[in-house]
Amino acid sequence: MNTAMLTLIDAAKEKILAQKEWLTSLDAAIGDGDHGINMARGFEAVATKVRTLPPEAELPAILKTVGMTLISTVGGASGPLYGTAFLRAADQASKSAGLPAAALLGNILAGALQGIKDRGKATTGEKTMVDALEPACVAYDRGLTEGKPLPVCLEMACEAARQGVEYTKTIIATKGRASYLGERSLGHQDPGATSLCLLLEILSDFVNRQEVK
Amino acid sequence: MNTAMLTLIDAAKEKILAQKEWLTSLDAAIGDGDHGINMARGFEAVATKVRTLPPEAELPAILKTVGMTLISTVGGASGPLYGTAFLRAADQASKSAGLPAAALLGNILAGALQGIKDRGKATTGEKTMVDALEPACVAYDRGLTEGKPLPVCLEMACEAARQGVEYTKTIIATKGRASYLGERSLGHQDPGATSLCLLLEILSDFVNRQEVK
Amino acid sequence: MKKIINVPEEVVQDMLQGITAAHPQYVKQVEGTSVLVRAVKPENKVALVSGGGSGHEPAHGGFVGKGMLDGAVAGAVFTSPTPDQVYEAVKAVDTGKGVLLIIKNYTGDVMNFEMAAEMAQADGIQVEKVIVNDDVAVENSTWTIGRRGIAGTILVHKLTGAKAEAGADLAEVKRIAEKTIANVRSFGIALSSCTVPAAGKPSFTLADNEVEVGMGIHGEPGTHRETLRTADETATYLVDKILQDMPVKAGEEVAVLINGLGGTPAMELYIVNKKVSEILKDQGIKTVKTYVGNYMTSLEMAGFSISLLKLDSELKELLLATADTPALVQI
Amino acid sequence: MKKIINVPEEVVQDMLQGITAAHPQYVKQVEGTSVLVRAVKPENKVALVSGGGSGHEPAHGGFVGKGMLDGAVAGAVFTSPTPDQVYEAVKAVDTGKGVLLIIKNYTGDVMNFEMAAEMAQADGIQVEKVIVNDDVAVENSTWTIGRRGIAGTILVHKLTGAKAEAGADLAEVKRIAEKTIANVRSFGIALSSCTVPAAGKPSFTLADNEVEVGMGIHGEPGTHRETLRTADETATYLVDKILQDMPVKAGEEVAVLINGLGGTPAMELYIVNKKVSEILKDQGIKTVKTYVGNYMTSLEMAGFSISLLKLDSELKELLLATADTPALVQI
Ligand SMILES: Nc1ncnc2c1ncn2[C@@H]1O[C@H](COP(=O)(O)OP(=O)(O)O)[C@@H](O)[C@H]1O
Ligand SMILES: Nc1ncnc2c1ncn2[C@@H]1O[C@H](COP(=O)(O)OP(=O)(O)O)[C@@H](O)[C@H]1O
Ligand SMILES: [Mg+2]
Ligand SMILES: [Mg+2]
Ligand SMILES: [Mg+2]
Ligand SMILES: [Mg+2]
Repeated sequence: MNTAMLTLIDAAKEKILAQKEWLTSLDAAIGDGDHGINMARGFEAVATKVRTLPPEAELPAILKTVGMTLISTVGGASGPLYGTAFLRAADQASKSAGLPAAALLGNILAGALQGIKDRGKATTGEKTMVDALEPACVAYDRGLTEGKPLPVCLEMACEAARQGVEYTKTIIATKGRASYLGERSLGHQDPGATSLCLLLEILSDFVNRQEVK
Repeated sequence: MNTAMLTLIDAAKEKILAQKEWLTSLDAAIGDGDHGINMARGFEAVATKVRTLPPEAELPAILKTVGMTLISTVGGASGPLYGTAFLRAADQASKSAGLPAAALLGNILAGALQGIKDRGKATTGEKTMVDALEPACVAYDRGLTEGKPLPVCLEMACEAARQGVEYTKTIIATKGRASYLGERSLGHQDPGATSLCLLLEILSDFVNRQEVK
Repeated sequence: MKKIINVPEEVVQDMLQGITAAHPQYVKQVEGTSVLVRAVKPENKVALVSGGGSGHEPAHGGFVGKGMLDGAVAGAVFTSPTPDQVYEAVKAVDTGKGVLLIIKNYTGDVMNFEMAAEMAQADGIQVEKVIVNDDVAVENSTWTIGRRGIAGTILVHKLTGAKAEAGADLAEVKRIAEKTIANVRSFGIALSSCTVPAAGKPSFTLADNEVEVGMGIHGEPGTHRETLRTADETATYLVDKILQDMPVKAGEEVAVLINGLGGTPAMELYIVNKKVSEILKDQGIKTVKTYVGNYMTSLEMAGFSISLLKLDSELKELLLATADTPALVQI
Repeated sequence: MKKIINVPEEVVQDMLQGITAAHPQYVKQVEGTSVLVRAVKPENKVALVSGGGSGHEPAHGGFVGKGMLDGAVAGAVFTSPTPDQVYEAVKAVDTGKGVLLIIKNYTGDVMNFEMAAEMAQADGIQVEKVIVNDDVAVENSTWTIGRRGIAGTILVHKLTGAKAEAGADLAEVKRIAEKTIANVRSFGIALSSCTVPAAGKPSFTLADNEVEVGMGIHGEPGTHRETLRTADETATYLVDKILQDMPVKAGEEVAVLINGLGGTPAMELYIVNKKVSEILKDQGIKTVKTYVGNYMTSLEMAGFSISLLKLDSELKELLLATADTPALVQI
């Protein structure tokens, strides 16, 4: 497949592997201590799987492969959530074929968010990955409306996601395994929001590097 | 029952209780770490049980009660061994009625030794209580032959028993649980020989105190 | 990490092969999956599928067999299985009379099993699901995602399996599952942590004399920590909490499950049962059957849970029906 | 010491009451003793009595029931029971056809059971005894007191119990016991110590990655200590040692018991079984039946043993006969 996309996917895998222990320790504090392990298993499989795609594979097919692979290898809560996010992103990519890149990415992110919300029946303020992705989408769209170029929109999204992760420290979990903790979940950042923020940052780095070339 | 005998039995119980942990730790090194616990359980039961005997109970009956109580409360290897020793001691006490005290005690000790050897099918040099009691009996009898008074005979017996305990450090166990260790049992003293030596010392102390009165 | 394993990545597959090698008369593995199904597929009966993360052995593969499950799906250790695996299980066990999924109430399990149900339904397989939520530890979580599913799940397998074995249709089998779930409550404590092989270090630590009350079966924190009390005090506390949540009147009947978490010896479980049986007797509650042992474990965690299942005559009959599985045989 | 108990002095009685409360359809306690016997005394059959120190649960009380034992005697933790208790058991189970004592080869057990036999014989009860010595760990101890009896004892209970249940006379039942003993070998390793309640501290300590090879079931030292190896390597080592001691030819049949010592999760036992089954298969040895689980434990000790029982058609039939006891039900 497309070597740029391969670079992006490998970068995501490397990042997740590098942060595996950290993500796991965040999950150990308020969940069951496997988020990093789950994500690492998934992204290692993704990096292998996409290499089997034909060179001419386009974005929707690639995103769908990522989604299916995550669904079939991650397990736990994050598997269906991230998997659905990528499947919905694939739908949007296909529907938005022909749009300029910045608008296309906006639709992809929105599709991913809606996928997570549908699958997890979660909304913001429940201490989940939604608390990173929803503000990121809002910020991205604001950038778009303001006519900012793609890299800037993405940087705004990342900043919002980081703030979202910080915000998860201040709230009590009401979805996912951390919800069993009640008030004891306060003060801890959500592992899923954290991994989501990492992925956005990788994407932003990648886009910046592409622009530079 | 006879208050002197009660004093002796209580002294034995106190001594065993005081040395419970030590005996257990000796057994932990080469056996299963329960000898002190077993002996303590037995002698606590003995001290209770003998109080139910009638005041006129005589030595054979008392020894038999001790033996039966040890058999039914100690368990493990030491229960049948000490129990049989006291039962055989009771036989000898009854057969030797009328003999002078020193000769009587000689027969009692010999009966106890034979009981242990019969029950345990052990001989000297196998790293068991026999290695304390057999030399003690020999020494006692030598004292008797040399016309020594009872306390001296007993003191000689104790000294021989102590040497017997030391000797058990230098040999490999071929009977009891320590035999599984093979050469690894070298350097450790046998717990059963040790408890036997303690009991002889209590008896010797007691006799000395009686003589002083 | 001191474990008798080969490599952490392969514990689940090694284990599944060890199970099928040990019990070929009961179970076989669906090739290329982490699914165990009955060695001989029954004909014309509603099929039951359960599963979850591994590390809870003998749950769930040990309960595949006559009178209990038809298929069990094993995820990575403490991680719910993926939808494709559950889907494989559903396809393998369906006899045309439909499949009931018995899911423990964890977000991950629920989502993965739901996705599998959608996949199977798209193939035209009738799939229903029930969600077990017996853990009374997290009292006030009902307004969030509800209680967790723990050891009571085994009793759901037992009774629902008996109903399916008796030839009931999918709706009836589901009704029994829901009725059992409505009548089962569990509560446990942990005395020590466990180590997930892939993590390599204990999930948490407890002080020398400290216990976690209401610990989840994946090492999720419970309600609070306290100093270990006597077996009698602990049993009394746990049974009280269960009965507060699900009152059982004098004269009513129950089944009891004293479930070891993996590292607690049978001796201690029986000591707990002594008190539990006394409490129930004192309250005039009749114990119809008691299970004591390791049924739903958390690897080598020390601790246990108590489950009570309130019975009526219908549930009682299903409880006492025969079962023949690797981990539970009942004549 | 972190245990779910009341007081150390009462663990055995508390446990026995917990067992009878859990399994009243199977067992009852002989009043005033530490003896469990079948709830309903069978008529006109040779009776089997076994026992030993407590702490090995479910052995031995868990194996009292149809097709296995008639009585089990529980000593203090890890301490063989006293003769009067064994004598009570013999008196309680004798139906007039005689009693077989199944004794594990420990000096204490042998002496206490022998004294009980003498007491019962003095009453005119026919008593025979067999001594189980399946542990190949201590190779060169045959010239002293011989091998220890460990998990293989469960298989002796199983096969001998089946023979007695079938109505054989005392001599025949004893012959089967001796034949089983002659054909069963076991070997195990320990990964951690355990704590005897009355002692209050661990019986021994092992370093973080160290195992004791050939550990006895009461914490007696084994042959040596070494660094923990993989499950495959460990299984290979243990099976090799067993087969060196008791060669089994290609084409011959065996039963396998992977016995957990109490603190090792089922997952690891099954991982061991995967390799054991492969080794046997590679050598052309046919595995007729495999048991995996906690049968003969050492409190919460982590570790396991492997037992192999070489079968001929007579032993095979007895192995596969039905059994119905609290800890082993076989249809
Ligand atoms: N209902 C939900 N909606 C959205 N995100 C959720 C939901 N439940 C859990 N999550 C996310 O999943 C993360 C946990 O993922 P992971 O640890 O891999 O799964 P599990 O909880 O099954 O072990 C949480 O940190 C949270 O961000
Ligand atoms: N055959 C035997 N003959 C004599 N003494 C023995 C024999 N076997 C064991 N002993 C003694 O018993 C002691 C162990 O007693 P104890 O620890 O109470 O029993 P167990 O070995 O059953 O745990 C040993 O130290 C040894 O002195
Ligand atoms: Mg998690
Ligand atoms: Mg001992
Ligand atoms: Mg998880
Ligand atoms: Mg002992």
